[in-house]
Amino acid sequence: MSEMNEFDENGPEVIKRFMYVNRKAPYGTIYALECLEVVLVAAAFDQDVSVVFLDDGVCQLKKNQDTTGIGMKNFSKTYGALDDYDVEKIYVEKESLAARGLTEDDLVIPVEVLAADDLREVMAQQDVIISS
Amino acid sequence: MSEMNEFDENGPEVIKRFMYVNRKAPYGTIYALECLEVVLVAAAFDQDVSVVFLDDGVCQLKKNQDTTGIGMKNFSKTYGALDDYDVEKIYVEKESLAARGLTEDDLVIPVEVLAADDLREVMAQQDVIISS
Amino acid sequence: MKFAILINEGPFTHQASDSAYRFTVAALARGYEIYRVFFYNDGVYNSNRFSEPQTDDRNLVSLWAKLGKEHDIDLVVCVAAGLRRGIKDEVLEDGFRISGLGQLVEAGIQADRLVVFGD
Amino acid sequence: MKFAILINEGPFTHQASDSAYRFTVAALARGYEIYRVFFYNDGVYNSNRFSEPQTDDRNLVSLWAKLGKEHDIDLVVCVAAGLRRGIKDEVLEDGFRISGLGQLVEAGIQADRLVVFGD
Amino acid sequence: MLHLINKSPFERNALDSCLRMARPGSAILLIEDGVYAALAKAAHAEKIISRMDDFSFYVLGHDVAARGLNDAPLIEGIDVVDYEGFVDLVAEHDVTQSWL
Amino acid sequence: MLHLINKSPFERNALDSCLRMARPGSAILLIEDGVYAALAKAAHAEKIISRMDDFSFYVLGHDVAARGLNDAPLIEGIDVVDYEGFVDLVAEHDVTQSWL
Repeated sequence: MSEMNEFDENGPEVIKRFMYVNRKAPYGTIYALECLEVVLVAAAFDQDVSVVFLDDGVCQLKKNQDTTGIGMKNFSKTYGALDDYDVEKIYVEKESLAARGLTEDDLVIPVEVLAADDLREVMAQQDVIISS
Repeated sequence: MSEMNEFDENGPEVIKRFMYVNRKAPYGTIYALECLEVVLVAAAFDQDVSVVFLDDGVCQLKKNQDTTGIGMKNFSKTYGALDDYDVEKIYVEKESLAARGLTEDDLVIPVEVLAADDLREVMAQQDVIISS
Repeated sequence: MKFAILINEGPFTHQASDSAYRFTVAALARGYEIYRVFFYNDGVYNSNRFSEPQTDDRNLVSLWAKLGKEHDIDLVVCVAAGLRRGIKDEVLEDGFRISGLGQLVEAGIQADRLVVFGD
Repeated sequence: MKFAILINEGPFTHQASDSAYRFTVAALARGYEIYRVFFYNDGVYNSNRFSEPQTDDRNLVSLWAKLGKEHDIDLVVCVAAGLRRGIKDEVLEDGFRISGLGQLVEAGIQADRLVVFGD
Repeated sequence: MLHLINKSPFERNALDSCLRMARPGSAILLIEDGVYAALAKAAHAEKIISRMDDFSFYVLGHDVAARGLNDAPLIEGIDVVDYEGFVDLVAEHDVTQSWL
Repeated sequence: MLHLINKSPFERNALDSCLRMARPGSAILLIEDGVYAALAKAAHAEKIISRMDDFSFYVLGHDVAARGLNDAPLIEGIDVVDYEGFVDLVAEHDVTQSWL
């Protein structure tokens, strides 16, 4: 119960580190969109929010998405709102990008590209990890 | 439209070769169970039915399943009913079994174990392929 | 030539229903007949009349119902898959009907092509 | 210690809801508090009161409702995910409540552990 | 036979299994997240490039565009089709198998 | 950190990604279809065996039994737990990450 006491002592001022992990491609499944919807809500809470894209999740950020042909909403522009919501810790795994033949220039928003060895340390420092 | 005419000429006597393809493990998802439910219904139609297990689908036939701990229905015994329903063409890919460290002796029902090279030819002779 | 369509996933969560819808529209445009669309597994959720997506998003339940009405397409929801998932007459959108798995097998027999959309 | 549970998949189709249920029962047996169970993505389907599995199968909707009642667990269905999937008050099982995504974030803040079950 | 692949080759084994089990001479159409297999500069490109003689490969252009891949080079020799082209492929082949 | 793997290593890349991203010293619990990764005689066994020094591996026994694997040898050194053991693992580690 030590965590609980610690939490109670610090009261409402405690800030937790929340990380949202995206590993899935957009459009084939809804997880990318519904994770983004969580992050936008989470931004309103005074917590330390970071968003990670690895594996096929890096494809969510690809520029030039045009969904008119598949009849689905193009939500890639919404990632640009993360900055307005003060979500500034956005990490992309370098190896996942490279495996897909993509570079930082292919992405819709500025991100911090980290090698797996560095991203591992960032992930290990979180208090809550939400994946979808 | 040649197929339609051909079909109409032969009328209701036409027998099609239906193959049901299982590539997913049991319990983690419902596809194995709901595919089996289709096959049992399909057996009542006078068609040529075959069932294939490859990739993780071979795990559906593993002996000694005991689902009491996970609270789900053990449906592995139902595969034994396939024979009662005159579904006799049951194929298992040899390579998929081997990759999982399994052998024919591990399976709940007698099957025809085929190497990919032979199963490929069986699959290529079907009229309708239903996967889930 | 007659096509049958099998949809194994619900709306929104997987692209299966979207792909099947666009495929069906294109098949009709090419002059083919759609013998039946069969909704199985989570596909039964495509008939839930309470579905209410955001106003700028597509509504797959309405899209299927409308397409079915316009082209007289048989939209069949599996009774067994529907029961366990709570898709029954109480929630069924107009234009869909609930029936047994035999309707899928029969579609496979009657149609010249069966195309499966799933996860 | 307080646990929060996030369920991302519907009943039956994936094992997520079963695993989360057994985990929750075990956590209660260990004397932990369940701060909240949040149903997101297809997880919202776990609250569909029309779900009627075969009589020899488990009914996850009732199981959750019953567990919630017995242990006073807050069972929250996401309003946004529910709306697009047709999970609204009209189909909601007693014992669940519909609310916003903030309830998930708040659970992450208040609980000592958050465990995610999905596909 | 026409084979449909709707899964990313990075996430799932559907493409691998299809390439193992499909009879040479078959057509393979990449749709939905399956279109990532068509990326020429991706690590998995060799899987398809090495089988160009065995199969006719197609990719659904609408799914390519949706994912922002119109500016990314696709593997040479993969034909881009639209939904009507998808319908034509189904009509031209006796059987369609989906690798779900 | 506790990592949860609920996917078959034959079908998906979840285990690979977890093994790449998890910090040595972490615990990894295999549940649901993830338990196939524990099979000692399976082709993928080496993935885990080669990392036994880096991680503590656990497998949910109920999921093993459900899949009929009680008679199949599991990789030596993987601890079998029940649901209460699963709860204990979550309680013992500050954070749990699910590799969905």
